[in-house]
Amino acid sequence: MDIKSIKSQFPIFKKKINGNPLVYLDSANSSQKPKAVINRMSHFYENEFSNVGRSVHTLAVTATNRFEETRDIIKDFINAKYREEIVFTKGATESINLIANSYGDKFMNEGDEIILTELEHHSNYVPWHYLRSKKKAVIKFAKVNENLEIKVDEIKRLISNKTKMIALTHISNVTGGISPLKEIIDLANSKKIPVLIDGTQGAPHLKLDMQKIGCDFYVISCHKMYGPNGLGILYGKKKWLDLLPPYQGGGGMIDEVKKNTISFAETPTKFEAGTMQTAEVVAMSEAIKFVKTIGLDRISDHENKVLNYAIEKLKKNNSVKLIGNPENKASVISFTIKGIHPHDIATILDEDGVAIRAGHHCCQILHEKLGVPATARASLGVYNTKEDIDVLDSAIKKCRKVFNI
Amino acid sequence: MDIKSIKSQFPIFKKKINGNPLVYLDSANSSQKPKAVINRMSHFYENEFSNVGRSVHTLAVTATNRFEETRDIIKDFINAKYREEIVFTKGATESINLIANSYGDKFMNEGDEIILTELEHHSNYVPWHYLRSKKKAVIKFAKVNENLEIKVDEIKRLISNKTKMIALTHISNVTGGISPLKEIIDLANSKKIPVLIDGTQGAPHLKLDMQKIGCDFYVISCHKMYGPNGLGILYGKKKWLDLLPPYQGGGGMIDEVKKNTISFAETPTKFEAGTMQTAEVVAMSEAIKFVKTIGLDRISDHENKVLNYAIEKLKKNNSVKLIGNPENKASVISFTIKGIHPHDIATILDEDGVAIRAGHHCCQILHEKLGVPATARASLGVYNTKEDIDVLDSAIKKCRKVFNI
Amino acid sequence: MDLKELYQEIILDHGKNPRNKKICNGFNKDAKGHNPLCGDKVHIYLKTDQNKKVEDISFEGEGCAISIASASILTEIIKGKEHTLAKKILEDFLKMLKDGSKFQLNSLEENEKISMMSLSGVKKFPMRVKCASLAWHTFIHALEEKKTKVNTEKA
Amino acid sequence: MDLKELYQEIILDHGKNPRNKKICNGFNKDAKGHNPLCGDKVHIYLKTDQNKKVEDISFEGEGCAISIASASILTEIIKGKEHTLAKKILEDFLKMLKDGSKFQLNSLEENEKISMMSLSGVKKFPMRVKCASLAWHTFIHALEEKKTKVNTEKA
Ligand SMILES: Cc1ncc(COP(=O)(O)O)c(C=O)c1O
Ligand SMILES: Cc1ncc(COP(=O)(O)O)c(C=O)c1O
Repeated sequence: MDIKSIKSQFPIFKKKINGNPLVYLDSANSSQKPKAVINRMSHFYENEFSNVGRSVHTLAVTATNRFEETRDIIKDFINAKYREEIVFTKGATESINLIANSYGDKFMNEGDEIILTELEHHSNYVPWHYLRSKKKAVIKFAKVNENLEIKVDEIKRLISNKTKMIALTHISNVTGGISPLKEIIDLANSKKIPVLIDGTQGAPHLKLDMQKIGCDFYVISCHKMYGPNGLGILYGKKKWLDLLPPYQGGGGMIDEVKKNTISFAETPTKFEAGTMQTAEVVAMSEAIKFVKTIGLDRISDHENKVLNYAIEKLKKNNSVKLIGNPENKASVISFTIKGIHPHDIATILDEDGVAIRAGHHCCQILHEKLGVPATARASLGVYNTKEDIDVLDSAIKKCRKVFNI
Repeated sequence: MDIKSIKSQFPIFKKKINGNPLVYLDSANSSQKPKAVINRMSHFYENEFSNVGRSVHTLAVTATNRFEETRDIIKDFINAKYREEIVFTKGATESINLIANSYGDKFMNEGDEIILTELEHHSNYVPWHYLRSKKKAVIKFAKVNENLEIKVDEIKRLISNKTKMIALTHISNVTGGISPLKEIIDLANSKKIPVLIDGTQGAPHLKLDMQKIGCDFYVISCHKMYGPNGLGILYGKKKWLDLLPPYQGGGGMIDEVKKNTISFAETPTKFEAGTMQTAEVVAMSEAIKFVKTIGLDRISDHENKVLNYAIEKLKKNNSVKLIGNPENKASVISFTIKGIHPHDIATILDEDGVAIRAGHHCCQILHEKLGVPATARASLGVYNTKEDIDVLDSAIKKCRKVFNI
Repeated sequence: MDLKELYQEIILDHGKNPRNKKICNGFNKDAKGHNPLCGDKVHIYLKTDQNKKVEDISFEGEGCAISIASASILTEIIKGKEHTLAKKILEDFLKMLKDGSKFQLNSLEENEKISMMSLSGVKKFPMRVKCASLAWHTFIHALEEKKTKVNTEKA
Repeated sequence: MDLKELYQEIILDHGKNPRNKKICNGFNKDAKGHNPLCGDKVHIYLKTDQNKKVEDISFEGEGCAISIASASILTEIIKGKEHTLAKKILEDFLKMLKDGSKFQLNSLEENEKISMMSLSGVKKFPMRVKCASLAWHTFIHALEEKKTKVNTEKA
């Protein structure tokens, strides 16, 4: 695979950071954007801009068509069964809030249980926490094992006849561990418990097939998969979306509005209140084209090679401790260095143009378990190479020099 | 004012629609974007892109600074007292949902009353309708008078000691009528009733001063004021935002997360869950610069001239009926033509490159009152001229020819 | 010119003077349709004969010239037709709106074909296709006694 | 080179061997500070003498070298100072972080000035300013017995 030519499609890599080429290892936070995505957005604003779905003039027609075509493109991309299963949201966070609210209001009662895992991002915990408070529900956290993996047996142990939802991440944004979705979803299906997959880290790295995965809900943040900011995708099985009440109220999602009663549109429209992010949606079609042109299999392959190279390299460095050792793993490595706080590591690496993230990565539950308030995290995108890892490695070595240890 | 040179800053006006120059009279739906806004967004993605607030590397620092600077720019623009009073949302719709939820949860009880008006957009009704259902609250609709105006006396008539919220539009998106905010807010303040102003149509056309207006909440959609899609601004008095619980849950809005309890950040952070629309926020600073450079007073002036010209012109056309006759009016005219449905009008006008909107404009309550299911609406932006109105007028005359009436 | 194709004489005539715009006597099936974006509404009434033939059909509603004309033409064409034929006509009609194809059905009379073809100009106006199809979707809902309301949202 | 300015010997020393990192005996005021974005935490304990002088001061916490060093230096400098002077030192310190200005205060001893100046390298690292200021904001909360927790979110 010609990474050089792929990388050259991302304008930002022309930039120097503190005099050095940018080594961007923060894609789990947000990925960089290829020229085609950026240009699609400008082109749309310059030539085609209009609000969608509400006017009959030419610009509005074009915009609406582009918008709805993107829904089809996404349906195909994740192999959903119906286009109505694709809802546009603001991001993964909003998607999970939507389901926690809408599903929670309709189907959860006092004492009902939600199963999460210790790996979850705050976005896949706080919304359920609200539900817990509102409905006096119970949250059970599936524990990670010593490799920081979630195993199906642990989920099984927690399931009771009160379990009304299992929500877990596809790929951990701290360990990179890939959850055993198939086993967990088969188990849940056999007990008729709906499953929400937080696919924020999954979608950019693994080929998706909703009909095979069989989950009830899957959430995606477009900005982490080479797409624009401020846009998310909620996949939901049609039978659910048909049943669920709308979330936000506003223009475009109604059927009929009277002073005493309001009736709502069908899915997906009933979940898309207010003016949508038309330009972002349209540009997202280019992000998907970008990914499809390379192929997710090849992206995974390439990223895995770089990931394994990084693991080998960092393992050789005695002062570095890798966080977690999951068997199935993708795109993310978190680590600590003895005697140097992750924040200081990030600052020192930045001097060499290496962008990583330091902190709890919105996973305080996991960090509490690990007994550290923060870790350093390097995460990959399709544009990363083994050379990037070499720069990372020597920058890490520099940390000890700066700290005289 | 040199409208030609202002107009030339909008790339879309180079476009031909059905062979004709674009006469864009749908700005109340969404405004077109100046080059500076579009370029700022591309520039950001190409040179500065990173997620905000979460990493310490150089790109993240720059992005965070640009993001927070925009908050300051908006604070100044609307003359809010504190920067913490500016919350970024997805749009006006989300902003109103946020307040209806957050304020409603904390302060509304069974039997409490919300005063809306018959002019409200669905976005300023449906969220309160949810609250009505959830809390068994009561919604009272202030009636418009024969000119389709809202008068303070009507609000006064509806206020009771159960009134817990007055929510009304600054400018009607159907009649263009400007609400008497000062009188209504003074009255409400004297009774300690909070007021939410739906400023979606106000912000693009009227100079704003939150400290003078004195409302408790004011909501803005950036895409209607020359800014990007998918971004909204919620202004809330600090004393309220400090008191209100967060809305969506997720990353970035927490203080501390444990398995049993979660504490939240301060305002505005607690209301900004998940990855924000960084590029859009940054580009919004250019939209405000654009507006400020011309000056809102001059924009109002210019738009009023074009508006009055349009009213005079259309009044001369016997088959045209103008909707509403408010004394204070800005930027919007709705009308019907005897014997021709608004949808057909819009299609015929589109042939001449004239983009208007036909429908109920998300105001079914008002349209039910008017006894028509739909109206045609022409709405103005700073780029519109009297010549645009001439084209509109002759296109309207063509409608009767096409229909042989 | 496309506008002339869209607003043909027949359409304008049906739009101004819709046929069968009433509640027909003794109807035994009905359905409502709605386009929430523009407010077009239609209510179709059917009197069917032991589920074999549409004995009578009428409509009420409000909307643009296209939607009213389409409903009016629908009632004229469908009245007296067998169910199976009615469904075939519907399919052909929707196909025409979508890709501009001609009618396959030979069993229609020439003047019936002409009035249906008069709606074919709509295909060049994508946002108006729903106006033309609303009554037809609603008709099939009535015939097959589907419970849901027809709602031509965004899709 | 900027990194050397940021991680000066003094900082590294205070970071590795923080002074007064304990709960001081007989403290009568305290406050907690937290930076939710990176997890830095600090808890300041004060023993004040009839609201006039800081008799003893200590801290507990976890965080990066900058935040620990800053807390450690804070305790060294503030111990024994009058309240009014302590507040002046705080103001001067925050000003230095913000715009790199020098200390105005002549009442500080040379070695005190040196250790405070050692934190001035932070101004070139905007994201790290909060690390350096957290303990100081928390100290003033403790001193003035403000009820809210210090939280250095985004702002
Ligand atoms: C008066 C008014 N309020 C609210 C809205 C909703 O704004 P948005 O769709 O951007 O959320 C609109 C525009 O659609 C409007 O005109
Ligand atoms: C695993 C995981 N879930 C959810 C989110 C939230 O995504 P967003 O902030 O785009 O809503 C993130 C990223 O921040 C994540 O890594």
